[in-house]
Amino acid sequence: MLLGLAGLALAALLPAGAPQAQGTPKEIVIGGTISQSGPLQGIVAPFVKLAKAWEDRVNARGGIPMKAYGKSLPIRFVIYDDKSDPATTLSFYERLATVDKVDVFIGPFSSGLHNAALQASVSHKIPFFMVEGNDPFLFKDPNPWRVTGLAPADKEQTRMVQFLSKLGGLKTFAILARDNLHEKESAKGLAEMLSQAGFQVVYQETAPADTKDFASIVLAMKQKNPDAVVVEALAPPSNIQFLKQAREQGLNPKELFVSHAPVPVIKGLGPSSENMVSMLYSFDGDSADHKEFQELCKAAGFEPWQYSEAGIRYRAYRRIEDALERAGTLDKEAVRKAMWSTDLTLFGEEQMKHDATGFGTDMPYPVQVHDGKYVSLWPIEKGLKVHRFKDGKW
Amino acid sequence: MRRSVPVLALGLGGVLVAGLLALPWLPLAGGGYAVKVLTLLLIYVVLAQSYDIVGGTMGYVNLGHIAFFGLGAYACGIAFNAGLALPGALAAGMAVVMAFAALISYPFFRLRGAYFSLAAFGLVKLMENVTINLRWLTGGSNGLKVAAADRTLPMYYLTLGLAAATILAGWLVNRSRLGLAMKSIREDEAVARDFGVPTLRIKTQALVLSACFPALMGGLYMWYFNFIEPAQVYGLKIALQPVAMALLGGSGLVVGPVLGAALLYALEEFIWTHVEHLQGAILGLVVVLVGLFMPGGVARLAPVQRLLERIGLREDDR
Amino acid sequence: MDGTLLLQLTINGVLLGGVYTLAAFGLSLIFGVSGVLNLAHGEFLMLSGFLVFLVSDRLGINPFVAVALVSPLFFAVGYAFERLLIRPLALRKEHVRLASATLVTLGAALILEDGAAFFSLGTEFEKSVGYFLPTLRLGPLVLPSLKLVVFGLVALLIAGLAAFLKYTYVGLAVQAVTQSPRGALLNGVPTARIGAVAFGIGTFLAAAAGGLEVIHSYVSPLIGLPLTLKYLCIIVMGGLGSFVGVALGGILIGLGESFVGFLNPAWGQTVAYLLLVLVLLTRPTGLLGK
Amino acid sequence: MSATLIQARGVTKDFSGLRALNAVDFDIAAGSITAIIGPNGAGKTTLFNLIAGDERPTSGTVVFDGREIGHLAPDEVCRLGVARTYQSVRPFLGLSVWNNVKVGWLYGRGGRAAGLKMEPDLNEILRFTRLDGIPERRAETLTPLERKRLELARALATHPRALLLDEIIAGLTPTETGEMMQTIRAINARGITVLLIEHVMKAVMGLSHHVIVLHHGEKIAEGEPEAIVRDPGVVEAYLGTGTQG
Repeated sequence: MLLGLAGLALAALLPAGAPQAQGTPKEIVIGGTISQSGPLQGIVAPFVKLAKAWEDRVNARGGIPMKAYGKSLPIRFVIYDDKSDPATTLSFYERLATVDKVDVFIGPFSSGLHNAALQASVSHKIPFFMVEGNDPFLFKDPNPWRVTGLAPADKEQTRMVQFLSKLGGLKTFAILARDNLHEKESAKGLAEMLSQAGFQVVYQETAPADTKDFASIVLAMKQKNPDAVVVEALAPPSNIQFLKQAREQGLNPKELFVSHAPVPVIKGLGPSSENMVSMLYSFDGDSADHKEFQELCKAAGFEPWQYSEAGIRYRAYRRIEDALERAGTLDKEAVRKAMWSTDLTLFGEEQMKHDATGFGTDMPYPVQVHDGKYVSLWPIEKGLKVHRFKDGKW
Repeated sequence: MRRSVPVLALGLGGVLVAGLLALPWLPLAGGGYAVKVLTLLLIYVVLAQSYDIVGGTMGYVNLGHIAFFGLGAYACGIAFNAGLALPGALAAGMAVVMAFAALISYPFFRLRGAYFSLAAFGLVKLMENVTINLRWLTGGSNGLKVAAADRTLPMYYLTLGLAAATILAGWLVNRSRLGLAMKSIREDEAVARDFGVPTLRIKTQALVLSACFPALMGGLYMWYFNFIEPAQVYGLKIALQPVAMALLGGSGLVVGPVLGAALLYALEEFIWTHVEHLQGAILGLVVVLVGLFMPGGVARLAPVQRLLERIGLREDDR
Repeated sequence: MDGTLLLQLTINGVLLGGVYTLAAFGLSLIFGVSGVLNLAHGEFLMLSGFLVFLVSDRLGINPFVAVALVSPLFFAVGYAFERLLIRPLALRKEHVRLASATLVTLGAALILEDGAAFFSLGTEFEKSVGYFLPTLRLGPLVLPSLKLVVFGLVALLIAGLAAFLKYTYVGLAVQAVTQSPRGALLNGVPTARIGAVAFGIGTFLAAAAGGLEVIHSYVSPLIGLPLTLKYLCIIVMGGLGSFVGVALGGILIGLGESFVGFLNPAWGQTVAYLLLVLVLLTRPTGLLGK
Repeated sequence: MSATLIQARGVTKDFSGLRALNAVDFDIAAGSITAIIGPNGAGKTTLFNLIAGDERPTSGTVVFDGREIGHLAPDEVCRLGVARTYQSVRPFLGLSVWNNVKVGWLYGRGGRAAGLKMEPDLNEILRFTRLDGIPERRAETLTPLERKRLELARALATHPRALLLDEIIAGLTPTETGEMMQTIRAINARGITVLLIEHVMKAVMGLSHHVIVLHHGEKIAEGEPEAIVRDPGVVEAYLGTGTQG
């Protein structure tokens, strides 16, 4: 009975859907959700500021030039909190399409949310940039509107493997990943690449997402006595727990590789984090893009290395801007085509493209903790000089 | 006092009726977003209303109600992937859940009060973990996927229908012989037993009945989103939401859960679209205040009671 | 598996159980005295860990000192919590009371969680102090030192609480109320104040656990509810009003997780809830419950 | 009234070592009013609980109308025709007077009074217990006396063959006592066997055909009321406990 009341209450939340004024648009609206509550907030919540920083930056230089309208248009981000919940995500992307009338979608975090969000792009034919979704299953259903900048999950660690095969001195690997769609995929790929590169994977296990005590896993790993221990994409907090107990239980590998180790992990290990290898979506360099990325993070209020995904976001913004500029119009089909045909060089050396499925080329770079800060192990030649083995010292 | 409200009452009554009549036509008005939002709201109506059969009428605070939703979603999804059509898959899911409910009712209803609530709450986590670990069947942490399609409209109407059915069921139960037995159990289980009420049988019937609606809802949810993960359908927050809604609206009254779902959801939607930060905290504050000052829920507040009386929705929960 | 490994797994399990027990104690005390499922218990644990981290990380104070400084404050927090939010529900009918208490504590949990998350924005979301005690070794065996400390603390607490309940007026009152609130009231026990005191002590214990948690593990705004649930399992398993039962439940779960976790990590996290259901099937009042 | 309706043989009940009832035997004649008296803690209420199925005898048998009921669940016993009231009244506080009684009628009757229509029958019962006119009131709004009547009505609605009244007269004013005694006689006149636990001797003497005396869980005497009050053992028990306090 009172459904009606609620219906009206909600309907009241919607601005009167006046038909969009024809002719030249006033601005470019880019819409998406960023989890500011729920389990994912720890990883992505700060990126709301990053988006705003990018918006200011682009508009400061007059917006994005649009041939079709003979002028540059300012951009505007519309961002909601999806509560890390697919149902909420679904309705918010619908809102973005129908109420906020976005020109381009920028995706949420995680595959589960992407799957829900993508529906809006199909039903409303709006170009969808999957900023952080690179799991194969997202590309099962036909949808010409979606594209990601990232390489497929199972290729994520390509650069790490390249580095390790140059490094030498390591033979056996133990890999632990959290039981979660993306991280399992990524770990699987790493294991394959490692064995192709001639290494030996002596232990591979997935830990339940809510594991609070790793002592038993550490013990099992210890029995295999591997040269290198890889904690693959085992995001905080799980890896903090694992590492603390590895130290306690006396698991002392020659090389320790924690693929996702932002500040909390380094703090949690204290001095013991010295010489821990990790991955970042950025590397030291002095190209204009490096500088811009630095400044962008500053504006967002954190150091570039504090959130490894910040680099992914930066690339996404650059790809979207590039696509819009080449399209030169807000016509959805044109923007879509432009997105698929990206061919952009970033950081002086990165060739950004897309394959036929919609996967991109972005991959993280190896880094290592020296005195509580990350130093880049890239390019490889430089990295080999900088790199130190952990040699079981915590 | 009664004299002072008729205008307002009639007015609001009219609005309610209008809103109710408007529901089926809403999609034609083309509010894509409104349809999606209302679908979610209706999902909560189904969950809160069916929770209240056991939680409100019988007085067993079942913190594990969502387990039926999750199990229904998975059972239906698996059946759907096995090639059954939606009706068949839904039926299969419902059968599984009802069997499950009947099965657990024996051990769980040996527990009283807080103990029962606790064990039921624990059940949710147990279900989640088991679902994750039975990879071969459920896809584990990879989640369960069914063929995608735009099912917005059918989902909306099916959910609307199911919500109506759930409300009707609640209404019938509260008036039925079974309902009276459930109320007597709520008031004093031992005495009810002394006066011939076969308490265990009644409790089992109540649980199974309250389980079939979330089961169907879960099935539809799975079919609509075409992808679910264990944490999504067995989450602790989702588990508590219907309980909070029922209590906010007025547990034990049929209008209660509906009212509660509508209010809490509208509030949530408003906060999340208009407030920058601390949305969860605001929501929490509201929940606390309700628990403190409205033990009977909104529907039992005197003015609301008068209002309901005017529009003929006042119920007798004596 | 060989003997050393078995022994190691047992040690780890028992010590882990100790960690669980510490906070579960507080919840059991609260549950026993006020009959309230305090869904916010884990949030207090989280909050205390949060503060301990800030004090030790920002002010550079030794984390153990920080725990000693922070956790006593939570006695007041718990006391106030009971006075403001729980006692007003005391006179309601049982099922209504259970429901309202669920709402109130759930709401409080939401507020604390979201508040903590808000204040973490832009800084570490997961908080963990990089502080280690030297690892003790017994031949091939490893004795996780910090957990050992916690375990000792728990042992002391059990002894202390037992003495407290036996010999002090408040303690006896607490027991009386746990047995039968009405009876206690009739015998002139100020049940209201006792309730508040119990909440105070219980919350203090949670805070202590939180402080240690942030040292040997981590604390994030989201750990509250899941932990509360686990502790609830433990006290229901152990049986209400029985502190030894709580310890037993905790250690049982610790051992279960240790061994199952070794044989098959996937099922490690399921043990607690399986055990709960098993125990309740066989003993509806818990292991040592009356 | 010769046939035996309830028969107890060697009924013993222990509570964790404490013996509440010890090898109690008795026969309750169908259609009689029997009073069970004895000092506090004599085991009277325990005896009721055993008959009503709320507790199970540690040993011994309770037979109702030729059927052993010691092991039956309370709801089964009720459906066989045993209804009770409680020493401290326990109506369904949240429910209306009408629904309180309706529960008994719907679930407690077993096959009895099959021909009756519910509405008129319940109305008759409410009139009989002087609760007519307030069927809509919530039980929690009733006075103590009304609550006692409500319990009686709820029991009568099950159309019991035996009615167990646990101190239903205690705490009533003289006039109320008089009314209640009439009511009980009227109930008995309908052929319902009545067992009552009472301390009020006036009621015991005035109502009962037969008296059973319990003391420390043992039956120390039984017989005609007049005979009982003259029984030295009984007097000793009462005075004895009286002096002990």
